[in-house]
Amino acid sequence: MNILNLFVVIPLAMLAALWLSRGIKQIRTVMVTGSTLLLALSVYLAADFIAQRNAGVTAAQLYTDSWCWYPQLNISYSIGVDGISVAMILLSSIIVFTGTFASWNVRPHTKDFFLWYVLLSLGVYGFFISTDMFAMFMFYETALIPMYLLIGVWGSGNKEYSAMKLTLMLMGGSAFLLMGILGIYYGSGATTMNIHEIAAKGNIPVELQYIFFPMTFVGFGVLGALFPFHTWSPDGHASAPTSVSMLHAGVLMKLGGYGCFRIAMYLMPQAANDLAWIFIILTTISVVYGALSAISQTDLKYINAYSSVSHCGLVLFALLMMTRTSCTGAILQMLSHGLMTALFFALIGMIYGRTHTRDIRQMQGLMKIMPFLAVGYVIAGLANLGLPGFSGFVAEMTIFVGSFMVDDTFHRTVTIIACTSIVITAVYILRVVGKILYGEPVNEEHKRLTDATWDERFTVICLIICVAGLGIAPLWVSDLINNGVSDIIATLKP
Amino acid sequence: MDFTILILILPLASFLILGLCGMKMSHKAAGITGTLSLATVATLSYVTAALYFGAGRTAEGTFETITPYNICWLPLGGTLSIDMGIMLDPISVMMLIVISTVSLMVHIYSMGYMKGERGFQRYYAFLSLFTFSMLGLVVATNIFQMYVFWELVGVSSYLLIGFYYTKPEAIAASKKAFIVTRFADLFFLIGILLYGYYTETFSFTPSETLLVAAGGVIPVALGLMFVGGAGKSAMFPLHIWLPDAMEGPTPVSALIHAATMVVAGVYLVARMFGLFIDYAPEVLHIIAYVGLFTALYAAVVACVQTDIKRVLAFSTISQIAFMMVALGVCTSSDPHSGGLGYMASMFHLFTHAMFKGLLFLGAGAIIHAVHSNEKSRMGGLRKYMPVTHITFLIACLAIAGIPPFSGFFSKDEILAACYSFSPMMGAFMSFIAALTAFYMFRLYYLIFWGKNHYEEQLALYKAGATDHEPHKPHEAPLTMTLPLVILAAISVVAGFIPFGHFVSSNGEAYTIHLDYTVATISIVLSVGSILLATIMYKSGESRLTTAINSRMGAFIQAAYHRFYMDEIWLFVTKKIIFNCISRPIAWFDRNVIDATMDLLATATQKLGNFVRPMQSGNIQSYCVWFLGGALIIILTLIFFA
Amino acid sequence: MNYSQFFAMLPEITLLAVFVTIFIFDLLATGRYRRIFHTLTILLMTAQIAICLKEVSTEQTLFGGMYYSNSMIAFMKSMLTFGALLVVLQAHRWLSTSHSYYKQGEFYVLLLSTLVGMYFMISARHFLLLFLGMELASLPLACLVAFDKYRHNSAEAGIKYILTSMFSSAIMLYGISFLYGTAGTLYFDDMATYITGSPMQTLAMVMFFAGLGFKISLVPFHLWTADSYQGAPTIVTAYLSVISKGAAVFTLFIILTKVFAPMTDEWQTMLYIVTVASITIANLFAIKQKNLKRFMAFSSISQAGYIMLAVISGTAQGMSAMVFYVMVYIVANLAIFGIIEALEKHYDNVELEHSHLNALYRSNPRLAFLMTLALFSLAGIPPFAGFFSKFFVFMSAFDAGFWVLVFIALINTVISLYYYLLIVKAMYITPNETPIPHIKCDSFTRISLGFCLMGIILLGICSFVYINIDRMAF
Amino acid sequence: MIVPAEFYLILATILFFIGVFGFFTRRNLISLLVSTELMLNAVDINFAVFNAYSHPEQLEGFFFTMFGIGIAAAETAVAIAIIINVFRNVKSIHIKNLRNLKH
Repeated sequence: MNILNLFVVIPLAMLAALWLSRGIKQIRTVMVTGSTLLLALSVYLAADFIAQRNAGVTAAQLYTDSWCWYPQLNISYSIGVDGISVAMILLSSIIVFTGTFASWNVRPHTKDFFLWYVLLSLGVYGFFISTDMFAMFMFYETALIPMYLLIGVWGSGNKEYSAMKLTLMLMGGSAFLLMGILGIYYGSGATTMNIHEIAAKGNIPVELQYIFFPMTFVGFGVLGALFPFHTWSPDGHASAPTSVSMLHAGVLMKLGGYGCFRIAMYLMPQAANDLAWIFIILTTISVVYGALSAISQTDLKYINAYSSVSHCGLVLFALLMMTRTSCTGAILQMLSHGLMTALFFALIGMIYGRTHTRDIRQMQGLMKIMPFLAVGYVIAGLANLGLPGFSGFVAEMTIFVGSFMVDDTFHRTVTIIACTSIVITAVYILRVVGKILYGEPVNEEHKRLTDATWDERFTVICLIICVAGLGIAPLWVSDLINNGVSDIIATLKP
Repeated sequence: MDFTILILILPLASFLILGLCGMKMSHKAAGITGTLSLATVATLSYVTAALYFGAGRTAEGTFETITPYNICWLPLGGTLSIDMGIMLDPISVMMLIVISTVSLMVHIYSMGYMKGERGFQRYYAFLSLFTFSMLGLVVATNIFQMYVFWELVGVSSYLLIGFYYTKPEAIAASKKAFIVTRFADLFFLIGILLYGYYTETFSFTPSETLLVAAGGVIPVALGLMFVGGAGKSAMFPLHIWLPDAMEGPTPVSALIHAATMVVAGVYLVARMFGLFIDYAPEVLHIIAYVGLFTALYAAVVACVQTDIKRVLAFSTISQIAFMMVALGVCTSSDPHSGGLGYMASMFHLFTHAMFKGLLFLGAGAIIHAVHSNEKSRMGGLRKYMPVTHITFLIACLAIAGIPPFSGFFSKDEILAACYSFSPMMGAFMSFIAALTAFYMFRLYYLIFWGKNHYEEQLALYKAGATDHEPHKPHEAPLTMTLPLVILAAISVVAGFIPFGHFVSSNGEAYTIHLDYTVATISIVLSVGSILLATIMYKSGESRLTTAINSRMGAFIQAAYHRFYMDEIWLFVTKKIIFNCISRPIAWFDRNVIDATMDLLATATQKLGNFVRPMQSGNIQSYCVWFLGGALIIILTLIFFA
Repeated sequence: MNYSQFFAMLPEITLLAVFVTIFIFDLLATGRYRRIFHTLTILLMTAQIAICLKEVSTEQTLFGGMYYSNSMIAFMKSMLTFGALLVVLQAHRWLSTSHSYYKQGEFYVLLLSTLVGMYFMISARHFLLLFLGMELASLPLACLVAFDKYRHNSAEAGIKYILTSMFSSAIMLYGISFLYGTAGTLYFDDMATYITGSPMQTLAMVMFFAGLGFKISLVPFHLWTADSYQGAPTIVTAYLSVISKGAAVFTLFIILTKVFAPMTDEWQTMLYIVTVASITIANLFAIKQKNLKRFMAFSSISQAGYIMLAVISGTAQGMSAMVFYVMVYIVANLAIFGIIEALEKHYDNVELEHSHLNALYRSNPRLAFLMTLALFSLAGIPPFAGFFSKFFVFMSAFDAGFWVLVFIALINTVISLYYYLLIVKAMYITPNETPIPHIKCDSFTRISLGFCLMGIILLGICSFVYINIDRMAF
Repeated sequence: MIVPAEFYLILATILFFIGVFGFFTRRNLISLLVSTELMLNAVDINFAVFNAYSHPEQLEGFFFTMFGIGIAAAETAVAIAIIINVFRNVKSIHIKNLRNLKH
């Protein structure tokens, strides 16, 4: 039995258990047990993976296994992880775990909420453990569609519109993606769907790469909030319930970056090298544009959504720089952004749950009313703007150093432009912190509000520990993802 | 020197303890925790210094650089990695002493000053965090570690300035401080990136061949790093955050915005001095001119400010600029020929930390007594606060450069260095030194002499003109006066430290000898300025003052408004960046890009309406479509396929 | 003449036996015997499927090559019968209503006769047999469409269906006559050798295709679809939308690859046009559609377009993708129609609109859930079967080099997702003052919906279904 | 004298398109039915002619004609039945009354 299968089996078992469970207690029990199991499993996986690497196992993929699924179409259910996937799985587990606590009091239809929630996480896990393009694509879409209901039913504000927009844009992206996948499959001679076998063959004609690389990249890029396909993000995040925002920004958006790297760039290195400049320009725009847009927003979630656009843009940006360091940075940034944004959205959700507004103009002096949440928010903000000691700094610095290693004017210039985002980030973060947390409370209604409950505290503390842990001791992540990144870079820059 | 790690760990530990469980502790316990840990750190620093300088020199006549710790924290690929460690060399040891001393003083002082404040524990936690970061910065083994702690220092400063988080000015000031320095840090970062790429290391001592090979890039990189330093050290035009930063508690101003953090930029340039001298002397001179202008600007502005902390703030800017100038005028690394400035700068840094810390703490005591920053609320305080008065006077004399106080010696070295660079530079600097003496004594007189505000108010109260009885100024408690006295003592004697023996540009021992011409000029100028200030301000508004005010009204107004630098910045940030860039982009995003996506949807819907008539409900038209469609396909196949 | 040939046509013969039994039962049974009529039919049909599945692997050519059967065709027949069985299962409530109860025998007989027609359609290797099969499959359907005698819409739908059907068969026959004129034979196998791609044959092919296009309801031969679907009784609509369509698609595939193999370029171009038009135009209509059954009609046109993606490749892979697609389409579509049928119980004689489904989830969570899964399956969302079938269809078209076509189809999936989600939105999100009360389905419908649910969930994940289909292709 | 095949074919074509024309223009359901009959009959002629002139050695075309006539009759029967049904519901067999189902 391959341990990776558990990442599919456990969510499936959770789905079944949820289906059968009655009453909020049972549902919570199922969720907590399941997500804790997943988290424990991920930690074990990461530890074991590092141990194996240290023991000198150098195979690109560990825990590999393959079952023939559709032999005539060369589709198989192949699994295997390298360090990047392990890191992503770990991230997902943390977010799923904390998200469970963040949605402790979801109403109504708690059971159905968690059903879709687990389905979503099933998709995410499946995506990260698969090495077969078909399976990846299947899990990818599986992860997308529950978003519609999660936002549409349990969301707030203009939720129907947002949910529809988000779903359609992401599905539009996956239409491109499917073209890309089919193109890769037939381009490589239609003998296998396994990405590693395709990569090993490396026989996709360059003309085809020129067609299908942009398609695949854009396909994943939509989910990675690539400019100008990012507009689902502000609306979607704004309307989504807390834990869904967390999961979405924390994990789902990472699927984009991961896919770009794992499929688009890895399998079509020639086109990736030749066409990178187009996407570098787009991602640079994403980075700066997202940050600048965030400055003048007034809705907390919009601010964070644009901030996500900026940060996720940085992920793609770093990947396209195609140096080992920058790609390591990109992975770190995925982890870091995942955790930070989850923390942010969790806090925003908690604040919103009390004040019933996310308009920064209507809140003031929350530090006095709910010190715990406010302090959490300040920490999240500082982490977001890249304070050393938190994950953001490590990731951004790695990215910038890595990007700077590409020695030509164009790359240098865009790197410097991208660097400016750290200043702009500081502007919008501090603006919000200053506006809503500091000062004297003005709203009489707000003065009666309470501070965080135990489940909320638990969520926040877990995430802060993760963010700080990654920021203080980043070395193990490097150990984890080193081989994985090197392999792909070796393909990209032979 | 393995124990040096404790110098970093203790403040961090105290930060964590106070930060995590501070709320459960009493004020007293928190204060004592912080102070004790700092006292230990200070002791350790002194021991370190004693051991380090006591160990004697190497064969080359320099103090050996010791690196007790250096671990790879984050490998960045290739030869690059971010290391974390401790490096001891003369300037870092010197800085350890400065920081731990001033910080300890501030810790003790704050126990009195912050007594009963809401968030007392938080205050001490932040102080510890700051101390930790600053210590980490100075012992950095490489430029990237420096950057890491540089950022942490910035954040601690942000948190401490915004300590009174309910005060709008404090919020604005903290934000401004952080963003301005962050903006400067951007250049620092780019400088580091360039430096790291071309030298293939982040350490301070890259290989010679790579440096030569990099050629013109190194000056650019160093220049960019200087911009970062200029941000932290409040060089014009990035100085705007510092005066506002005075919104923080006064001890914080003393620690961060006078003695330690603001000199980080100077320290940075000093750290990279070898590279500057060898590869970018022209950048060094640019630094000198920037410093000169800043010193002049800040001194002029300081002459007319009414808020005592602002006067001190501008004075700080001016004095830091002195240090920058001193570094900038160096032309070689030999202290005997053109390298004097380095030593002078570090010396001034040391003495300045002491007397400026003293000034701020004194100002704190005064503010504590009269509950205001404005000079108009003071006057005649010497009667009520004798200890503060005396220590403040000592500090003023020191900063004015009157022998035998410490400021005289360090400033004299700077002036000497300037004169040896160019007489013009020297002359300007002497003039600024004179201005310094003038505004400091203006401040001194306005606070301690002149009209007695309390008595006036008391008289008014007794006459029944005001309702509330004025608060009688009183001397500060012992926790506050003790640091004043200690710092005053240091300020008096620090000048006699054979500083050149410890720190010099090439590391070899250098004996300070006074340049009597320069010394005479500066003493004469200082004394003259003090006299002028005495005439003008000793007993309230003199005729001369009025005359000058009326003659130079416009200029004074402009200087009072700091030559409208804040307004210009505000214009750039608010009007241009916020209103002309961010807003339009946000608008563009919603109304152009998003609208395009929506348009696709709407267009599809419209198209849906457009095809609707096809389904008319009339079976005959259906069959027309049927046959027509078939015919079209036939024709297409026959003619086009 | 060897009469044993008749008995070699096992599926047809057994189905005829069922047909005759039911016919006789309808004539003779009275009173309480009629109550078991429905159960009897179901049992008989199940038995028929079981018998045929046993003999699925035999390949045979009968009547001098007019009739051909192999495992794939036999499987297809069983699949159609199974679909019909699901429809019959769902029909229980409708057939128990007062105005249908006395003529339920007619319903079975008509339904089974169309099924026989379809059997002949897909087994035919001669145009005459094909024509007979088609007419047999479509004439009784007209009666079924007009089954609700006293409903205007049913009658109108019936007349529209029969007239369009006649018109289309006239055109198709006209086409066949020219094929005959140019080739001199009506056997598929022989005719292929005479196909040269002359303009006359092109004309003939397109006209012939129009006839099948009518059955599959491809644009521009689709305009009857929405009206008939809307007017017909829901059960009949369900039957129309899946079973008769499935048979026609299969037939089309056989004929295009067998008879018109020399004209592959021509018919691929033709299908290209038709596919793009079908998917796009149907989607545009569906977006705006508020009436549920009409909506499903447009959805089915669009789905037919997707099936054409498999047909256009003309390869074995295309064939298995097509059969699989039809199979998945049957379960998903029947699930939706089953639910619509169940809901109509509450809204007697009211045509269901989107708004009727508002907040369905509150009162009938299970139905809403199944409906959601079925819609997701239709939209091609994993892990439901529809995703797999769509993927395979795209793969086969892509394999044949129709990249742009696949791309257009993919973009259209986004539009289709939009309108499917509209229903999901209505059920889950839109509030409703007067929601449908909880509906208790009869056990027959439940069984049927249970099969559909299993199909939706398992068909894709359990790959042996597709693997076996693929083994049988060609 | 042998009538050339073209004549028959032309006749059939004319007949077919008369049928089509009728189908498109008449407003009475019965007329529509008659028109389709015309079309079907045109097809029957076609089959017979092709058989007789091109492939006289076998009878496939004739058979097809026979079956065509039969099926046409069946279709007509069903159609008439439905028309009656329509008449019962609408009290008219005018096509303009059959536009309940549209858009």
